[in-house]
Amino acid sequence: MTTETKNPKSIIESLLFVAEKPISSKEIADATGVMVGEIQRHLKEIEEDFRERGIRLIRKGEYFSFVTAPENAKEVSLLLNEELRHDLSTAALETLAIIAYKQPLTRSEIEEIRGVNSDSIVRNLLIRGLIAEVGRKETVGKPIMYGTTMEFVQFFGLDKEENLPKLSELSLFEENTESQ
Amino acid sequence: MTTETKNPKSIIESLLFVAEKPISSKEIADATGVMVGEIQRHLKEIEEDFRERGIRLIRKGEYFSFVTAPENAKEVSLLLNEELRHDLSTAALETLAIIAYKQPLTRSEIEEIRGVNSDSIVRNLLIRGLIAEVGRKETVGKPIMYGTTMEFVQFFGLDKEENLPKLSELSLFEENTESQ
Amino acid sequence: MYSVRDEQFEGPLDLLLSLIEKEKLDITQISLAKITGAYLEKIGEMTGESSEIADFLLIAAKLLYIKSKELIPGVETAEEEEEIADLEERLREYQAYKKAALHFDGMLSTLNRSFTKRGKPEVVTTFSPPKDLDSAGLFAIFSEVMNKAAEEIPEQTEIKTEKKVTLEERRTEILTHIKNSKKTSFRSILASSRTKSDVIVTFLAILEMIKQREIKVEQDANFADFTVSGLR
Repeated sequence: MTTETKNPKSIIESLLFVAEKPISSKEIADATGVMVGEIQRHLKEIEEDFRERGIRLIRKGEYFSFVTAPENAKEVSLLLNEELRHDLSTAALETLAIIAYKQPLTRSEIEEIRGVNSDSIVRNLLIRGLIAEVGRKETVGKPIMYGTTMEFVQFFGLDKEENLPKLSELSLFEENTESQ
Repeated sequence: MTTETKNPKSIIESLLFVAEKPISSKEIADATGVMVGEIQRHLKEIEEDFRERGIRLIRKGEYFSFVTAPENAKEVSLLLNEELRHDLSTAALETLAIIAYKQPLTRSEIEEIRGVNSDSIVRNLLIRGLIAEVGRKETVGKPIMYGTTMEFVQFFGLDKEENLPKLSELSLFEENTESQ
Repeated sequence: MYSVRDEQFEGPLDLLLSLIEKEKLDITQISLAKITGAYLEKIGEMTGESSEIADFLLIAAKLLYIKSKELIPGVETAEEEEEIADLEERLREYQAYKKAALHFDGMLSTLNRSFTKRGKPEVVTTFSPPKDLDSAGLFAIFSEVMNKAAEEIPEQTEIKTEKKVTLEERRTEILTHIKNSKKTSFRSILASSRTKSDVIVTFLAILEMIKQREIKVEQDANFADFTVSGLR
């Protein structure tokens, strides 16, 4: 691929815009011939460039995606005619928190923590796309391991999952969180 | 709509990004409560801001939409073809089979059967020309219903009587899914 | 937020934690001993499936051990001590996740969420069928998926058919047992128990009745059967 007048950053933006699902810098490299290291540098810049815009670059693990700015959710949901308010039960949020902070983990590991059967809750979170199968555990029966998804990052309006507060920090603020 | 710290330009960008088809400043005004005159000013600015980027704002008559920069067409089609070149995953085949034999049905009906979110898989099948939108279901939100394309039906010979599953085989499954 | 759930506990840990938090206690052995009574009371009111109640009973047994230790010092065994420490640890961990869930709820209530592009795929769709697949193969995949989906449903209905056993029911049963034969043995009371959770319910009922001074239990030798007799 000759890049005489090519602008790799612009190309990466086009690819992110047009991709049907989150893409990795490896996939961008395959489509452009640009080195992964350079792509990562551009991705960082793109993230910066779009920080104040209506389109944002978000990341989950190795994967990147353009999404709408979370603070515009109300207007966007109005245009799309979609319900914004979540209907996750306390039990579902609890399970989601366990998965977010302990991923990857199996269903029986979730149940070990919650002390109750969590079959239908896990199923519900899977259907909603907030969690997904991320592998198999190398133990008897090779049980499925679960982790959070890009939808999870979007659902919480984050740039990246790492921006969730640490579990240890959360337990310090007893009352504060309630008043939010 | 309160607009204390709202940034109308950012909102307009979000709407342009997320819209299913090109939108007019009138539609933007309806979703935001911002005056058409102000919206047009913002649109002009957005067009300027994105002039050198991989995403561009284009106008057709009254309608605006974001598209990829034309000079990146080659890389864009390379990425999309790459996505096409991979053979279908097991998950995609499952989804395709469900649609083929239970069409027309909505995405959430597919997800109910598979037990996992199927958003990106449905999109992938759409791009491959294997399935298409065939109508809207007459329920809340009027969700899109999917069915296989004419090419698909011919390719698999599903238009020939002998290739269709026996009714007795099907009714067995029918009951189970209905009771969910 | 907690008041809504008061009636419906997600499990024994949830119940334990809410009792501890209601009393504004820390998670310690002393707190656990304190709320044992309240915990048993809640179990007594439960009318769920016995398989679900069994989870609650296992924890109840641990609480009773802590309580008994308080009343009769010197009965500790290393193994049981470890179990108690383990329970405290589990409660602390569970509490941390409950706080995280509450925080998640707070984050979501801001309604700040990102959306992906909805536009139709920009590519001209080109018909690209999967390789090596014919209509028979497609139908085989379909059958497999539908079978898998069907398998997941009956499980839940099965549980519901199990017999329900509550503490109160068992208490009444034991009382009749004693009334009829004045004196009876622990073994003969247990004889009617069919499942493990039945045994635990029976045992808990006996402990509760001792506490309420409704019955008296005597044992002639270590590991021998208990004689159960009425006090009223």
